Amino acid sequence: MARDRCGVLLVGLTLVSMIASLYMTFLWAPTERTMGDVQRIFYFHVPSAWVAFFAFLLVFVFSLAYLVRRNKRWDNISAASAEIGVLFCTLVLITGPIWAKPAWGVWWTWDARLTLTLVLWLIYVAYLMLRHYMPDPERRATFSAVLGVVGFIDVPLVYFSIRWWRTQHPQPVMSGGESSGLEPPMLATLLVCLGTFTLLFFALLRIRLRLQRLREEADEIQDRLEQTA
Amino acid sequence: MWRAITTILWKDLKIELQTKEAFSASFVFSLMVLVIFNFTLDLTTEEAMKMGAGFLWIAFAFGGVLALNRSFALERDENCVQGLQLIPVDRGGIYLGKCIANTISMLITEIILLPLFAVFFNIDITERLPYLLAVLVLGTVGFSSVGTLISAMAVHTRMREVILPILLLPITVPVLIAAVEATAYALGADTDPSFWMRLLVIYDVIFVTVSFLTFGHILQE
Amino acid sequence: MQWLFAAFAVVWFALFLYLFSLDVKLNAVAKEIDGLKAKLARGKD
Amino acid sequence: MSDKMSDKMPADAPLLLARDLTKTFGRFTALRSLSLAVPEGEFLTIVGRNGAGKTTFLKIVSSIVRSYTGDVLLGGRNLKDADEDTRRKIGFVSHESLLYKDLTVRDNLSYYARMYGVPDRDRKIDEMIRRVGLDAKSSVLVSALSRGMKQRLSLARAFIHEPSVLLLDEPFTGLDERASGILEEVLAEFKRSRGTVIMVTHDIDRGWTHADRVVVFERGTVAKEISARETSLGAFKDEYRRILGN
Repeated sequence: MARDRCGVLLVGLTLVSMIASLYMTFLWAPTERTMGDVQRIFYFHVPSAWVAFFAFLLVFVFSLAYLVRRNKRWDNISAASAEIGVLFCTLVLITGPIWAKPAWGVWWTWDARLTLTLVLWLIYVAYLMLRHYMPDPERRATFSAVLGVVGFIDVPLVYFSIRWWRTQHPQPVMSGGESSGLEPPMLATLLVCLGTFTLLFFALLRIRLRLQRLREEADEIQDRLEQTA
Repeated sequence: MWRAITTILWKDLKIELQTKEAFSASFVFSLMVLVIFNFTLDLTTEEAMKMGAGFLWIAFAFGGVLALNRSFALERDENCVQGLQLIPVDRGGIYLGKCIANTISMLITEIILLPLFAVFFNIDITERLPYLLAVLVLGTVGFSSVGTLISAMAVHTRMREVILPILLLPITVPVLIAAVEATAYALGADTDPSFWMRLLVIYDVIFVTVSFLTFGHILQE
Repeated sequence: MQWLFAAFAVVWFALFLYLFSLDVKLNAVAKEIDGLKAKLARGKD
Repeated sequence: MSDKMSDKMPADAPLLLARDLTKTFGRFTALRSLSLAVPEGEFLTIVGRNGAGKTTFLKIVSSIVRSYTGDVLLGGRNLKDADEDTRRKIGFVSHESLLYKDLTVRDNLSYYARMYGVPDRDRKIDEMIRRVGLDAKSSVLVSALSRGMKQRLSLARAFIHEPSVLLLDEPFTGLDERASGILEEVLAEFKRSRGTVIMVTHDIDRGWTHADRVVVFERGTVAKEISARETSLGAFKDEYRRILGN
């Protein structure tokens, strides 16, 4: 019962802060001078990126926990978190070009952050594929935990290599970088949106975990059925 | 531990000498990649100088994937993986033996491929040869360190030939970037490779260590 | 402005799609559980 | 260190002690808090239908499977943190040969002998090759051997490090007459030298021949223990049929 109330509270809070974020993003925040309204994409592009990174961090933490403790719950959380992380990572990769095209005239630039996001997307899509193609649940948990650890340790290395690579292969400099000259109301809007997306992440995670719990329950009943038969 | 490393190494190299499967597959495939690059891009020597490092590492990476797939496929026949699980040695040692064997087998392919590359694209590889060889070794160690670990996972999946490159290539992005940049310097480009060499060393150390520590989990049932 | 709304629509669409797919799966599993429970109850008689 | 451990052990402590073993594969429970003690020198046969947990039990005892709940003590040492010397005591034969088909007969044995740290390796390998009658084939690739020869070589592989506990998983499956003969011979000799054997088999007659005790596994636990010395094979078969029947 307490669990249910907690869930309702989480969803309610998410909805309220969603409305607040929508208001702030579209009506309250001032229009950026050089880019115009398009800059408002920023308010859900950046929080999506934050949620994706946060989700992959959780995958790493719970993968480590699984390797040490071998508790199936940790594996479930890793799986759910990776899936939602990939969802938000995809959103970053879609909203990025939609922003880049009107603002800079190109769909894609191999800038460090965008490229890192793309590589991360590839790593965690591969993670989900590994899970999908592993028939044995126990091996699946162990292997994906190892990959969750290896993949995350790779992140800073990918980042530094891409950043250094960018400095050696200069492309036309994009005017108005993502965080240049952020006015206080803009910052406030961004912070509220970050909060909203984080809440949204946890709400989705709860639903995803409930799905897994029900799945296990179904398997358990099936097991009992087979035993009595 | 030492015993496990040397015995695995001895066994894998002996099998490779007998069958030459990893070598022939990866060598022919890498060669094909180089030839196809030449056809599809039709480069002048100058352009080839600029992009040669990239071609070379694409060829190495694709060939390496084939060699790595083979590495645990041969443990799968007759359930030899169970033999690995039974033997009373440190499993990190088994990893290191496998990793060294894969590195050696990839390096042999690469070193034979190198002069062919020089001939095909009219590139002088002798100018900074020791440097080039150092890059080759560091890059290959990085590639096979994660590759050996993932190859051990991939044999237990459905679609195992496909899953290895899909898992491995994104994770080795830093190695590939660093190796290409450092190789470009070795082929005569006018850049500073010290950052890339450092990155390669760091990557190698991190991933050999992480794989060494986690391989026991992969091998157990 | 239309760029902004395009991006906005994509985010909502993706979110709905994901929630919808979760909902479908949840319903399917719930149904499966009900079916299995009924079977179990029948088996015990 | 190991001397101290054995000092602490009471004299009649079993060589192998499994306590409360539980192992699940996803939704399938292979072992349900199974406990079993095997004294030194005993020949134990485990029978039971498919999926009763027999093979899983052997895999845990041979430390192939390492994630389970419960404990296995071998000579007083917990297998979960067993050192190499403890694990070296175990020999394992299954119907899979665990041989590399692209290595020669001799190299296969040499590989396992090195891994187990067998002293005086070359002499030991020669002896094993002679024992299983493959002298003429020692530098032939395993892929060129017949199935029966492969089985014989697999026996040599399992015995190369002179184990004191022998685990057999359906060892007679697919063996030709000569290989079965050699296996019977080896088992009889192993028993005489007070080696401990745990054999999993479907073949009740063969399993009965050497057994001191027969254990029936059913749904992951021990359903029945029977002393082979106090019961006749016929009586056991009736009992077994009754257990499988319900």
